Order: sequence, then C-alpha cells, then structure tokens
Amino acid sequence: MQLYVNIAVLASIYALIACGYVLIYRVSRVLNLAHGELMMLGSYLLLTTASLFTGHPYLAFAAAALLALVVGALVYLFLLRRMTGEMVLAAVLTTVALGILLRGVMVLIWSASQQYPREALGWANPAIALPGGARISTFALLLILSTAAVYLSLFVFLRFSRWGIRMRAAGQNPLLAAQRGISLHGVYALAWGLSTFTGGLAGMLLAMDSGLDGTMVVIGLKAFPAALVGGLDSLVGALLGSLIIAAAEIFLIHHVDPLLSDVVPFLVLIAMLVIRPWGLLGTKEELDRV
Amino acid sequence: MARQPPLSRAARRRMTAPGLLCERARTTPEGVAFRSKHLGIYRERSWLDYATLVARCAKAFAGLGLKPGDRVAIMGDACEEWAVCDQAAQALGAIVYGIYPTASTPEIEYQMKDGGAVIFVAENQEHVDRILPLLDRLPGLAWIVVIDDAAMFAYDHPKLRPYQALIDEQTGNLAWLDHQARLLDPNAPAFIVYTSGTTGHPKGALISHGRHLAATLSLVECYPTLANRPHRTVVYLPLCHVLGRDVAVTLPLISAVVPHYGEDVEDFTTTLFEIAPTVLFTVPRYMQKFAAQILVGLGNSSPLKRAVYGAALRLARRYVCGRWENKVSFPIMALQGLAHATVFRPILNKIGFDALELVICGGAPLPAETMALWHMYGVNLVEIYGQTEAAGGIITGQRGPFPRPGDVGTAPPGWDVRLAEDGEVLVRGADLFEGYWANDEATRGVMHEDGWMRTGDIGEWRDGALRLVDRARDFIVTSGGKTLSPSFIENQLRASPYVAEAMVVGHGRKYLAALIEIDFDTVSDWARSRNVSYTGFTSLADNAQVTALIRAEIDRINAQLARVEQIKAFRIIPKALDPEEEGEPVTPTRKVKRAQMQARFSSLVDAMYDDEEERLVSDEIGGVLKAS
Amino acid sequence: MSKSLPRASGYFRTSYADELPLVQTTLQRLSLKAVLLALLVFPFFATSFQLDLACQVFLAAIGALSLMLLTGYAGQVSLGHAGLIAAGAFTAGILAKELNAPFWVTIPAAAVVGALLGVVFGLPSLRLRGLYLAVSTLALHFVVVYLGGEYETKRGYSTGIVVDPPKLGGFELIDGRLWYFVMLAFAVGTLLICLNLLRGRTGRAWRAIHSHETVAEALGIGIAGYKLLAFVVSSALTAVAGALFAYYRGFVSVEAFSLFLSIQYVAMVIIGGMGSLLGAILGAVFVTLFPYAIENGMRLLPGAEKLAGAVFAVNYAAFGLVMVLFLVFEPQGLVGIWKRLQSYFVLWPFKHRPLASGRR
Amino acid sequence: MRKSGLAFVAIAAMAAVPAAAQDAYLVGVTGAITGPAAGSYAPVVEALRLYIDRVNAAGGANGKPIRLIIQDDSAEPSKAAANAKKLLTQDNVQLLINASLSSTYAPMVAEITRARVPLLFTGGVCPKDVYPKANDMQFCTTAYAANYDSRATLSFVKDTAKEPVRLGLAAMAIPISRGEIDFAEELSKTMGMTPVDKEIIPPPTPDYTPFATKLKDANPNWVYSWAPWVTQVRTLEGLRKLDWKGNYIAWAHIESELELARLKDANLYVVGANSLFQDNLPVHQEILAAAKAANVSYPPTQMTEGWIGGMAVEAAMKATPWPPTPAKVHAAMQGLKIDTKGLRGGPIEWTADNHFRTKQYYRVYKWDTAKNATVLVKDWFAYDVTQ
Repeated sequence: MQLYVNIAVLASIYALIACGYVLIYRVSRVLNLAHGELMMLGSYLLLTTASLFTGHPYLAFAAAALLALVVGALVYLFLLRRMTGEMVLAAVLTTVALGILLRGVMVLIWSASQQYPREALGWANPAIALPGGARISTFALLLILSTAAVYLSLFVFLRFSRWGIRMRAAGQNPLLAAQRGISLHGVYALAWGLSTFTGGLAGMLLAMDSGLDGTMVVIGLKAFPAALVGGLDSLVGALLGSLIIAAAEIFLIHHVDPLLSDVVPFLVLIAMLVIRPWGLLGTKEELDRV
Repeated sequence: MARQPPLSRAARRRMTAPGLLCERARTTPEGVAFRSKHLGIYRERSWLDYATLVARCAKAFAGLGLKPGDRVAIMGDACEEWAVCDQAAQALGAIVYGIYPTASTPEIEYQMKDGGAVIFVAENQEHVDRILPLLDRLPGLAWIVVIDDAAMFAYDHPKLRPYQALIDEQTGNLAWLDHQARLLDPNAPAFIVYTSGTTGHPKGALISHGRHLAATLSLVECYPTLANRPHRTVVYLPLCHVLGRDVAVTLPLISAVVPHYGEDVEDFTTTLFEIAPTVLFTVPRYMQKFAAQILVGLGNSSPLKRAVYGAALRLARRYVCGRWENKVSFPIMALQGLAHATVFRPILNKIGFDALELVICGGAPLPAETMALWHMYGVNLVEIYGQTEAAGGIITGQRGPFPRPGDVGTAPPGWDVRLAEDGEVLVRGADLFEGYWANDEATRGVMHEDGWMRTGDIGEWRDGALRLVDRARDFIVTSGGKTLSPSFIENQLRASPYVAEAMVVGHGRKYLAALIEIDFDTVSDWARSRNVSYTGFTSLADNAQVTALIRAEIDRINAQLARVEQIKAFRIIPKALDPEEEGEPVTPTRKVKRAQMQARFSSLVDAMYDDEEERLVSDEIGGVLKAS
Repeated sequence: MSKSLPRASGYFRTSYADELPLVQTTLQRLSLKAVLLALLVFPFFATSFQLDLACQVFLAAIGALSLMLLTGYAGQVSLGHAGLIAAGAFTAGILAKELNAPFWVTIPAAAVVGALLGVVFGLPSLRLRGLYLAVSTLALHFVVVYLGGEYETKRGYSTGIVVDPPKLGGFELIDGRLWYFVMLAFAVGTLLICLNLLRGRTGRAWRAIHSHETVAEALGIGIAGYKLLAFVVSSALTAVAGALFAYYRGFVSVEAFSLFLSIQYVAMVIIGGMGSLLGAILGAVFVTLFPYAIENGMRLLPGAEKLAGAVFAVNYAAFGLVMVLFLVFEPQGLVGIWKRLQSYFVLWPFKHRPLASGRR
Repeated sequence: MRKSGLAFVAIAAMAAVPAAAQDAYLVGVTGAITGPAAGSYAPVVEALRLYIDRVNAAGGANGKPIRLIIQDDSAEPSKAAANAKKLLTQDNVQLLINASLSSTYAPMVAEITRARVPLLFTGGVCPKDVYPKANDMQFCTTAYAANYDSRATLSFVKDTAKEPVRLGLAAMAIPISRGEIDFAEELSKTMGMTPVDKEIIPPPTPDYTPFATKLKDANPNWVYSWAPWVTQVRTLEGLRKLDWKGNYIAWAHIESELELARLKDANLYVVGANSLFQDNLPVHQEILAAAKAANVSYPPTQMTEGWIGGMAVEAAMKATPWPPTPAKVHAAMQGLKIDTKGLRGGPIEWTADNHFRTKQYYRVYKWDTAKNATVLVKDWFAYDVTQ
C-alpha cells in the first residue's frame, strides 16, 4: 500500500513540475530548461515572504505564489520575447543560460545552505496514517491535492476561459491566432507566468515537505522525462507520463536496485522516443530544425 | 606570352588578323590567348586552341557555303565565340559586321538589309527571336547560327544551326587555317562597323585587314606598355564597336594583352573584381558610373570612414595638381603613398581596379572632373580620341602617365591632324577606312580628295594638344544670340553621380534648360539612405526630394559656369532611356539623339519655359496677392 | 553556402582544382602564417597557467569542432557530448589501468569506442529531430555516466581513476609545453579533418540534410547513412578529446562529465556561431576563458577583497548573464562579430560593397 | 559595434593579471563555493578566510601576513585541476588547500605531486593517502576519517543497543559514501550485527520516502548513514514519516548542530569529531565573535572545520622560516602539532608517515526531548591511527 502512496506522491511531484514544461512548450514550442531554477526561485521567494509577513503564513504563501507568476511573465517579456524568430536551440540555450544566472543570483542572495521555509512559516508537517497501513506527510498530501487542483483548473481554464482558448489557439497556429487579433506576446507571457507559478508551487511544497537546497534544480530536470513521455504538448500526457515514470522508478527502487532510479526515467524515455517520438498523447508534428 | 617583335605599320599593313593568329599559334602555341569564364572558372585558351577553334568554325562556315566577299552578321554580347566566328569568317575572306545586342528590330532589319549578310550568328535564343520574324524580308540570309542553344529546344527552323554542333563535326586545324589565311588579301575588306550616328540611319564603315592592323598599332605606339609586358584586361564593350573589337580581337594579336571574358556581360563588375585587370579600355560612361558608385558608397559609409577619406582626398588633390605639372615634393609623395595604401587602394580593390596600370578611355568626351577624380584615386586614366573611320586606330591620345585632363592628347606617328577654318578636326593617314558600305555619297561627305578626312568634331589646339570643343553641328544659339556648346555643359552635368544623362536645350530660347535622366542606382541608394520611399524609376523621378537633390547638383554646377551658360530650369525625364527600345532617343552606345530627344520630351521642354514664365510672373505679383 | 569569392580582387580560378585550396588570397596566407607562428611561439613566453588554459582551449576546441560538425552542419542536435567525452576518457583510463595499454593504443581505441557510440547515439536521429533528438542523446549521456560510475565504484577507484602520463620510449609526457604542442597538433588535426570533410561530398550532403531532409533525399542523398556518419565522425573525434583529457588531467571520474559540460559545448557552438568552424573555435576560446576573465575582471573592481565571499556566486551569475546577453543581442555568435569586424576592414572605406548589384 | 564591446571587455579582463605580492606566505585554496555541493564547503572556506584574517590582524606568521588565494571549483574535477595549476604555477603558493568534493582530489594530487607543494584537505573526507604510511605531500585536518568513522559508530551502536542489532544502512550514490557504507556492512557482520538492508540513494531525488519505505520494510532497529547531510537527514525524515521508531545514527556534519535542534528527534544520534557550540568553549566564543564581526552568510556553527583548517595553516606557517618555500612548508608540516583548543578531542599531530593524526577522537551527541537541548551521549573516545 505504501508503495502506491509513494507512487502517488512522486507522480504528483513530477506532474506538478512537468505541467510547467508542457504549458510553455505547448504555446511557444520552447523547452524551458530553467524550469528547475525557476522552481527553486519560487521556494526562495517563499523564504523571503515568510520573513516579510511573519505571523501570516497564508499571506506569505500567496504572495510568493503571485510573485512566481509575475517573475515568469517578466522572464518572457524581458528575455524570451527577444528570442522569437531565432533558432529553437538558441531559445532553449537562453533558458539554460537564464538558469545559470538564476543559480548564481540565488546563491548570492540566499547563500547555499539548507533552508527550511516550513519552519520559517511556523507550520508542522505531521504524518497522516492512511487505510492499509500507509502513511503520508501532510505536505505530501497537500502536494497531491495541489497537483489535482492545478490540473483541474488548467483543464477548465484552457477549455472554457477566453485566455485559455487563446492560449490553445496560439499553440496550434500562431500565425492564424495573431491574425485573429490574439496578442501572442500576451499569451506567451501568460504561459510563462502560469508555468513558473505551477513550478514555484511545486518547489514551495517540496521545500515545505523536506527542505530547500541547491539540489532542487536537478529535481526540476528529473521531471522532464515525465513530460516528454506523455507528450510535450499534452497536459493529460504529462499526468500519465508522470505516473508511468514514478511507477517505474518506485518499482525499480523496491524490487531491483535503488541506483537505477537515476537512469530509469531516461531509459523509459529512450524507449518512448523510439516507439512514439511525440509521446503518448502528444501531437505528431514536424519538428523544427536547428 | 612572348613579346611581340616590334613591327612597323607598313609591315602590319601587309598582314591579316587570321594570318597573325596562325603565326601566334605556331610561335607560342601554349601561350594564353584569352580566358573565358564558364561555369565559375576561367577557361584558359591557348593560341593553338584559339586557332583550332577558328579553323573548325571557318570550316563549318565554308560548309554552310560562305564565300569570300559574303557578309556575316554577329549579334550578341562580348563572348569568346563572337571573336571565334569573326576570325573564322575573316579567314574565309568574308566580311563581318556586328549588330548591337541592344539594337531595336527596325535597326536590325536595316543593318541586315544594308549589310546583306548570308549568315547571322546569334548569341542566344533572345537574338534568334529578334531575327526570325524578319526572315521573310531577308531573302539573302541563308543560315542562323546560334552560339548558346540552351533555350533552343522548342525551335525547329530549317535555317537554324547550333554553333557547338557545327564546330564539333569539323576537323579543321592550324595548317588548314594557315592555308586559308595565306589566300587572303590584306587590302581586302575585313569587316564593317556601323557607326551609331546621332542622326539618321547608321552608316557602315568598311575596314580592310591590313589597315585595321596598322591603325590599331597606333594604340601600342602610344602606350608601349601594352606590348612590353603581359597585361590582363576585361572585355565588356560590345565587339561590334570598334574599340571593343580592338580590345578583344586585334590587340591580343599585336600586343601582350590577354582578354578575359566574364560569364555574362551583365556580371562585368564581378569579372573586373576577379580579374583585377592591369589595363582597361573603357568609355566615359563606365568611368562615371564607377566613380558615382564609389562616391555614393562613401556617402553611405560611417562618419569616421568618411573623414579619413576626406582627408586623403584633400591630400590627393594637392598631389595630383603637382603630378600634372610634373613637380611633386617628396613629403607630398610620401603622404600620397600613405593615403593610397590606406584609402584609395582599398577603394580600388573593391572594384578590381587596384592592379590597373593604364585605363584608356575613348568613344565619347570624358568629363574632366571624372578624370581628375580617378587620377586622385591613383588610376592612370588617359583619354583617347578616335573614330570608327580611323579603322580601329586612334586619332589622338594622351600619353600620360597622369596627363592633365581637358584635352585628348596628340596624334601618334603616321597621322596628320589639322583644324579646318571652322575648327573642325581633319585627319590624314595611310590607314583610314575604305569608305562607307554601299554609300559613296556619305563617303564623299567625309573624305576629301586630298586625303584629309572630316571628323565632324570641333577642336582647338592648347599647348600642342588637341582639345575637343564640340560636335560640329551641336551648337545652341539662344534667343539672346549667344552661341553655346551644350556638350560642355552636359559633361559638367554628367559629372554629378546622380545624373546619368543630361541634354541641354535652349536653341532660340531666352535661357538654357536641361532634361535630366537620373542615375537610378545612385539615386535609389540615396533615397534608401534617407528613407525616401519609391516604387520604381518613375516614382523616383517624380519625387520632390529627388528634384531637390538634382536642383542642388545643378546649382553647384551653375556656380562654375558663365552666366549665359547656366541652367535656369530642368526637368527629370520620367523614364530611363533604353537603347534597346525602338524609337528611343539614344544610340546603342548611349549617345543622345538630340532632335529625337527634344521631340520626345517636347512637353517637358515647353513646360520648362512656360513654367518659368509663370514663375517669373508670379514672382512679380506674389507680394500683391499675399497683401490682399 | 557555396564557397564565397576571395575577399580581394584579382583572384580568379582557371580550373576547379583552384577552388579547393583552403587559403585563397595572399592576405589569408599571411594571416594564417602569422597565427601559426603566434601559436608556435606562444608556449615559450607563457606561464604554465597560461599553457594550461591554452590546453583547455584546445581540448574544448576539439569537442566544439566535432559538435559543430554534427549540429552546425549536419543539423543534428546533441546534448550527449559530455557522455561521449566521458566514454573516451573512460576507454583510455580503463585500458591504461587494466591492461596497461600505451597511449597509441588507447587513443585509437577511444576513437573506435566513440565511433561505435556514435552509431548508438545516431540511431535515434533516424526517427527523431530537433529537441526530441537532443533529449534522446541526453538520455544516452546518463547511461554512459551511470556505467562509468559503476565501474569506478566496483573497481574501488572511488575518487577517480588515476591515469599515468603517456610514455614514449621511457620518456614521460608531463611537461606543460610539450602537452601544449600535443594538444595543438590534435586540435589542428581535428580542424583539418573537419575542413576536408566539409568541402567534399560529405559536407555537401550534411548541409543538404540540414537545410531540408526531404529535398536532400530527393537529390539522392542517403539520409540515414550520412546522418549516422555525422554522428560517428563527431563522436569519434569527441572521444579522442575525452582520452586526451584523461591523460592530460591524469585522472578520470564521472563527476567531470556532468550535464553542465554538455551544455557548455552547446554554448560554445551557439556563442561561437552556428555553421562555422571558426565559430566553434571562437566559442571554445570564449567559454573556456570567460570564467577566468570574469574572475580577473572582478579582482579589478574596487573593494573586491571585501566581496571575496560573493565573488564566485557573482562569477557564476555573470557567466549566465553573458550567455543570455550573447544569445539575445548577438544571435550570429562570435563569428558574427568577427565577420562584422572583418567586413569593416574588408569593405574599408565602404559600408557595403560598391558595384555589388551587377546592374549596368 | 556595440555588441563586440562585450568581447573587448572580456579580452581586457583576460589581459589583467593580478600582481602577486611577494611579502606574504601564500596559500592557495580551491573549494566548492558555488554549485550544488556548496552548502557543505562554502562555510569551510568562509571560516578559513575569517581565521586567517584574524591571524593577519594579530601580526601574521613570523611577522609576515598569510595571504589566501581562493578559487572556486564548483566541485568540478577539471575546474579544480585548472585551479590547482593556476595557484601552483601563477600564484606560486607554498601550500594548497582543498575544500571540495572527493572527486576533485585525484586531479589536484596529480598537480601537487608534480609541483612538490603540500596539499591540505580541510573540507571533505580525508583520503586514505594521508593515513600511515602517508603520501609525502598530502595532509588532512577534517573530522571525517574513512573506516574509523564506521568503526566508532558501530562500536557505539554495539555498546548502546540493548537487543541484537538489525542494521539498516544508507549511503549516497557517490563513491566515497558507498565505499564507507560497504565497509560498515562488512564490519557490522564481524561485530555480530545483522545488516538487513543497504540503500544507495542517488544524490538529487525529489522524494526519499521510497528508499525509506524499503529500508523500513527490512525492519531494522538501527540505521546507520554516512553520507552528505542531505541524504542522512532526508532518509531519517522519510523513515519517521513512515512511523519507524528505531534508532538512527549518522555522521555529525557541520550542519548537525542546527539540524539536531530543528529535528528534535529523540532517537537520532550523531557521531563526530568536533565539539559542538553548546559546549561554549572559549574558542567557540571566539568563532561566534569573529563571525558576527564579519557578518558572514553562513551560520557560525558550521565554521568549526574551516577554523581548524585555519589553525593548521597558522601553525604550519609559523613553523616555516621566512622566506617560505613549498619545501620548507612541507618540512614544517611533517612534524606539526596543532592545538585545536577543544574543538577536537585532542591535538592534530602529524609525523613523517602519518599526515592524518595520531589519535582520532569521537563524540556522540543526540537531542534530549526532556531537556529540549542537545546532549552529549558519549564523550571523547579515541582510536590510534596506525595502519
């Protein structure tokens, strides 16, 4: 039973992170390799708001999440907007460079030590017993719930809201969308904002559950195969991919060799790429050349 | 590339071009006769290759029934096949004449009828298309030989023959050609050059083998470097022009000049750049054009670069003045060396002019300003004065190096030049043309019984050198009774980089006015650099800012002119002058036909005077209207 | 991308063979000689640290050139470069350690291993393109590094395999100056291999595949073969760089071949300028030396001593910042700057080439 | 040309080489100041700098200042090698210090062996090379001592456990940690314990629960972890989350003092060689004061290792007559005795063939829920370093 809980937790972590990749890729065909850093930035922002709004943990949390949204939009407006029309690889490398820059800046501001935003907010993280003898920590449960909430609202948003429809339109055919009067820059900025928001949320919840240090960046990268296995432009795919990767990882840890957990997501990924390069639920597309 | 033994004119007069070709092929079979760009590389043709090609072509022509005395017309841009066909026809004793590739259909028809060619050599399908509709009216024309048959797959005319196939099936060789050449009479006519007169139909000047060789020798006599060391030159003037023929066909035979043909004449700037010629034969229009391009290019350059250029130019001005006087102080020379290395040489390198030792410019008057500018850039530009009727030779030429601009030099040995009472330049010598083809009346019009030939140009002597004043009949007498030379003023106007062509009018009028054709390239560059939007030539010509630009240019030129010579009004013609179009008031060599021009743009001309009247009136009354 | 005309007038070709020489004009020949001379003289004036930097640059240049071949010319994106370097380094390290193999065995062996891995890395390219291909190579990188790590741990070389300096008849290659020449020779050799491949049929095929695969196929180019060839050549060269790295640094360890290394190589290619071998070299120089440059630059700032604790974080951030600036403001890369600089002088004193239109 | 400005700045900066002052003892440091591992090594470098600043303020060594030249290697082996090369050949340091991950050791050792400059490890694990019979050039001051640590830990476990020990082991998937835990596994068998499970956990993992689940399922009553602090503590938290109530013993990294107070876990033991700040020795007050004055970005409780490293540098330089050469520094270090003023259980003594220490002292701390404070469970106990 615990195994399934573990899978659920890991899958929601991956899914919450992966939807950030998907949101941006879906509308602008750019792979955001700074997602891990932006995620970490989100959790550091929480650290700062926690010290700003001492005694108001919810306010601090909301402020940090909002800040993450704004940061994402700003990243697009000031940086990625200038990369439109360049090679896709150059845009991807720009996000890599942004990641390096952010990492340096974050060490500069918050130093490289372990941080515990949960303590700063004054919250506890008791474990909850589940039926079947399994246990889960409060924030891990919260993470699962948040992931569910985020995905649900994203589905609703993309399907029914005006901006959501615009985002889908811009993703399907930017030229046509622009001709219909949709502000592409607005849509892209929104996608970046939402992506950083969800990523930041993932970072914050992870940091609340287990602490915050420089390795969070790498966790951001680990969610990447999940997004790709599911199909880089499909939210449902990201969910499914996360589940597959998480399940594969946990079964391997438990039954084969924990060491493999590092390599397995990528092995699953290779297998996927060979069979269905565009992912489980992704759209088959003629990909851009370099 | 063996040096030519110096041969006298008299000796040359006893030779023929095909004969000389055979001689070269025997003495220096491996020497490079010319290079011709084909699919990106410059194919080298040795003298033996050249002679063999000519032999096979001649055999092919003979196979087509060409007999001595028959005429062969060649229409096309300068290319190696042009020269080969020319030599082949001459070798058979036939008479060759070229038709300008830009000639209009009536002109083609006239020249085909006048010359009576039995073979028409067309460079490509474009020229075939021009001749085919005329075939019914040209019963004497037996064959059309097409040099480049790339676009000919859909043509099926019994008179069409592809050049390459003709050549390929022949086995002519040097010995055969030699035999043919020995049969030739040096005094027999070799070719006809149609003079592109500014009035009436062109007249065909008939020129014989020997005299042409002897006359062309005058160039080598004037500029011994041509024979003294190997030279590269670029062929881009049409070969039907006598200067073009000299460069591509005759000079290589009697000097050490190696012609280079580009892939296409249109690309001749590329060809110039790649070849970096050491001598160049050109007409003023090109030198003006190149200068204009350089000036406009510099105008668009960064302020630093412009400042450096400006400084170098000021220095060069001092240097070149001293150079003309043959007194240059050492510091100036050293500084000029510096300026040359840092500024002028890079400029010249861009257009392939940096290796030039000598630029010979003829065919039309060269504006002194243009010449001075090239001298400042360090290009040894000399002006020659010649006429088709001089059989390919020059009447006078500046020896240089770096002669003072303004005259056309002195006559080479063998020519007598004198001025008639009215100032007309008269020339006498042993190597003049034979007469006009089938037009004895015209021949008599220029050839006096005493051997003097009228050139139709007005000249004067200045410091022992001939200075051309004007074409004899091109004078303007204003209503004020002043006699003015329009070409002098036009030359001044043409010296502006923005003016392609200018015609001054004012005969019987109160003042002078000018019709201006703008130089599309430079003006459009200028317009782009100032964000002036335009769609084409006409919209550019219409543009108020362009008008202002030209007005400024004219004002600048007016400042150097006497009061009566000043241009008081001008109009920009709305359309580029196109020699290819029928009835255009311009010759294939882009000489303006005055009468036609005036007729064509009469409304503009009239407007200049009307408008001016109105303006004068409005000036008078302007104050009144504003006051009320 | 046909070969451009010489930059100076007066160079015309009378046969197609004239198109082949790598240097066309006198100026080019002279500058090539000057550069070669400078490269040959440099070690006699440089400190050992500068020599070390130069060696790093040469190593990076080999890697960057081979990546440029693959990405910049054949159009196949790879994020697995570090994996290939690791493969080369481990091949050399393992052979030297286990079999005591001399370097003239290990280096070709590394090339062979690289070539084989190239086939493996290249296979996905037959089905994948663009980012997906990049990700598949990334996955292979993880596999290579995993295997290397397993070897290290299982054999007990927990802090890395120590590789003895290469020996040549009892003579040990440890001198920095000697290493400089060895690295230079390898770098120049790589450059020549790339140049020769690119100016022939192979290079044309790669470019055709890069521009348009379907059209290239229609032209009769064997897409699969040439793609795999690109991977094989690039991987073999990269593995050689890895083997050299192992000998030069004297050790092999998985930690040295992180994903960041792959990113650095991609950065070299892009910062240098896509589709240009010169760009690869410039990119290698820039990316290798830039961190040291920032460090020295920071030292020059007033009060740098006070910032000592923050200097390195700033360095790190500055590297990212400069990369961002480059990508945003200079998408042509260093080679773009170089070309502008060059055309400033080549076009001197013009801004554009006059008479370029060819119109009369 | 605006864009090429960047390149020019870079070139200009390259050209500027800092002038080396030759009136000081020169010590080169390369450490993981940035990068993922920075949390464990940056405080060491910071403390080292602070200590040397104090020494210099007090007149330096033999009247000459000690100049630290610090380089960042981000825990990358090749960067460390390049740093070493630079410090050795351009700055001509007389002593080189490594405060970085163990993967940087091999390339640096290769460099110093050639240059004949002593190398001091102050941040990471002491390599076997400093143990007797020591490698000539390598020295170490850090608390970690491979194999001794596990011996001390397991002996403590054996002494403390009231029932047969079913030992769970947790390592991070880096060679040094895996090697130590493998050793501990074998050792535990000889000591009569039963190793029930060994988890090797990849460094960046978003959730430790799966590993903890497996560990818990093996039902150990003791879990021993010798790995970077992250792995140790996250595994513990995972186990606790799963309601595992057994005893957890881990290595006392520089973070442990704050972490014990944070976790407040009654069954968490830490084994270490450094005394914690709660002892409030004069030297601790000294560190606190210095850290406060310098306004450092890392908690002063993490500065012990760097401080000891500083003590070693000071002692070595004071024993080196002016003008210093690497050989003189090396000679001085061969017979050095560093008084750690209570930061360790005893002095660090180096001999010609032991560059580690003659005696390695250990202490065990844990959190006492009743006292709501960290308490000493077992005071200094020592191992002779002989082999």
